[in-house]
Amino acid sequence: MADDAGSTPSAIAGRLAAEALIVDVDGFEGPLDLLLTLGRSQKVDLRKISVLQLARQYLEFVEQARALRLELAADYLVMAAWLAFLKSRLLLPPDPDEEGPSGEELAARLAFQLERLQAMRDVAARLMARDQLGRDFFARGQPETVTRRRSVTYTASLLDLMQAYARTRTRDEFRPYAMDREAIFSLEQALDRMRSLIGFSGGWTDISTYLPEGFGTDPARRRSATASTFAASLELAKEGRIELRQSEAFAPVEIRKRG
Amino acid sequence: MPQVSEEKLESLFGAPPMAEQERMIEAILFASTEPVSARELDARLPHGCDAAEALVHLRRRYEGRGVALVRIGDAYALRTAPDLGYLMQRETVEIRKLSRAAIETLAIIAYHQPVTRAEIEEIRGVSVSRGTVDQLLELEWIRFGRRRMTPGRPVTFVVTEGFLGHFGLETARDLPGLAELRSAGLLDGRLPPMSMPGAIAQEDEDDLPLKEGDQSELFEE
Amino acid sequence: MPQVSEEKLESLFGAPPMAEQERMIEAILFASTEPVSARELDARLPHGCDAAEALVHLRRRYEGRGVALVRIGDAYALRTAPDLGYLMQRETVEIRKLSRAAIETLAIIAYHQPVTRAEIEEIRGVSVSRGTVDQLLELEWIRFGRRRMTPGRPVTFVVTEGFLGHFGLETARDLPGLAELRSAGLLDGRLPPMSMPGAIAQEDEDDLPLKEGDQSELFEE
Repeated sequence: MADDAGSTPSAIAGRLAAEALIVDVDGFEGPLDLLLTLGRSQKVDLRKISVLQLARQYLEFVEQARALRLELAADYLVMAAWLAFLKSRLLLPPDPDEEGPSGEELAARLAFQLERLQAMRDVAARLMARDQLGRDFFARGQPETVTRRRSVTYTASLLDLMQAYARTRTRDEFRPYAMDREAIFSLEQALDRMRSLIGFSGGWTDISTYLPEGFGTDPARRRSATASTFAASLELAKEGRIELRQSEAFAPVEIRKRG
Repeated sequence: MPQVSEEKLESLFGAPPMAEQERMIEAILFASTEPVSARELDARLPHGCDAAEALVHLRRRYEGRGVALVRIGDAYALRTAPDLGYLMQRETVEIRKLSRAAIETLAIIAYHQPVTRAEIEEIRGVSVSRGTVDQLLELEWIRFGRRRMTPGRPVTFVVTEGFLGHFGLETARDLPGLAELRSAGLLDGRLPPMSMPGAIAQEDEDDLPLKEGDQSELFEE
Repeated sequence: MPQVSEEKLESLFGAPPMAEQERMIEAILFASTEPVSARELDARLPHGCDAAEALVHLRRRYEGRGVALVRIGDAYALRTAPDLGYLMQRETVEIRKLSRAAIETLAIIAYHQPVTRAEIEEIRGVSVSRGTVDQLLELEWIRFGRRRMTPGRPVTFVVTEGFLGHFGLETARDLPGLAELRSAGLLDGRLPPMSMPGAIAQEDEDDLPLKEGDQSELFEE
């Protein structure tokens, strides 16, 4: 570390001086800033700045800074390398076969960048010098709050109204339970019916004869009645009140009272 | 800062002109977070100013304006004119569709008016919640009609002029009849989904289904 | 609600007289700390009012007073006259001291907006720390603009109305020295092309977005 090496009073003084400069550089942030600072110390119009002289000054500074605080110098070294390149371009006679920008063009770009940065810095200062809210001019100190009143209005169209009425009337015409019962013969109904009928039958009887009246023709009603009658038969067989038989698959199911 | 030197000049050569004092007070009262007393005004104004007099001028200047200089105790403040208070309210109006329960109730009242609550319940097959009726009353689409001359003397409901206006009707008799509803396809024989048991109670959570025994007296008679 | 019927009356018989509109706007702006947009003014004034015209009258009325009507972007606000700032020590709020980096970054965004972070870094010659941008975002002086239609679609930064209001600017076009900078070619979005010597002061094609390749060659070569 450079810190350990340079502990003589003169080295310390030199390091402090360089650090002061570096801190300053840090304050200005970056190699472009440093260039601008150096350029300003020449007290010349940036547009007329001697890039060559600036490059020399910069390289000297970086050489000095690098010896002490190498870790801070990376960006600055990149700039230094570039400036050295630029310097060589400016010093050497232009090579007609050389591709790329000429030294003058590179110098012009650098001057432009410096000028632009300076301009931004100037307008930033002008901006901050403006009258500012809360410092020079003031907003209302006691604002009267705007109360937001939310009100809800309801709307409906005539069609909505008619549809609603139609809905209530439609509901009347098709009373839900009555309607449903029409097509359905429930298990309870089938059980009731068969319990009361089974006593009247002597021998084996096709269970289809136990279907209630009016449930034999309409397919939907017949399906419902057949299913519940069959289920009721199974229930009665389980209770031990009837016997069930079927000669073969899909043949009629026959029942007979037991005992 | 030029104003500092101005201030110094002022205190050397006397107070600033009254018009200037007036605008100083105006600015202070405007920016202050609370009413400012005359004494404090005097303290804050350049030496030699007369806050009391400037306040008189300022109050006069704001007479009839959107802002007024008011005195609160021995302090002063600028306030918006009281008659413009309504501008300080932002009304946001939200438009919502009427609930199914409300629109059905409204429809039944329109078609059957004057109609009692019990009758509405008969027709809808569910009880009508207080909220539904209140909402329609509040919207001024229904109002109370005459009491029915039956036991208990129940109140009836009728639709209002406001209702007719909203729905673009001259009279309630202009409502299309059942035959027209049917021919418009609104009353087709198709079983509407809400006539399935259970569906009603789900959709109209505020309306309790009636007990079996309560139903359909109206239609069985 | 009386104001509703009043409003209805007004819309029936036309807007209130201009003097009345003026005092309505005065009251609304007076009551608010924040600028009020022309659109909101229109929304809050009774139907048929002309906020724009009333604002012209009101601004004139407040000329030379202790309080001034200022425009901030599309919005309007009443503010104390800047020359009376010295009377307001009590109201002065501590303005957070901005770092040099933050001030420069703010200025670059204001003068170059919309501008990408890479462009800011190119102008300053140093990377922009997150904290700097965060601070400006937090102050609500900058916000994200539209993404640049270049590779990587970088976000851009623009200044806000809050920025304009804080620095007493009507629009970003009123930034000090903007015209000079522009005519000097210093606001060109990019470096002068290498192939054109002496093109620095030239201002052609300045609205072309900066190409990715144009950046930071200086430091990469």
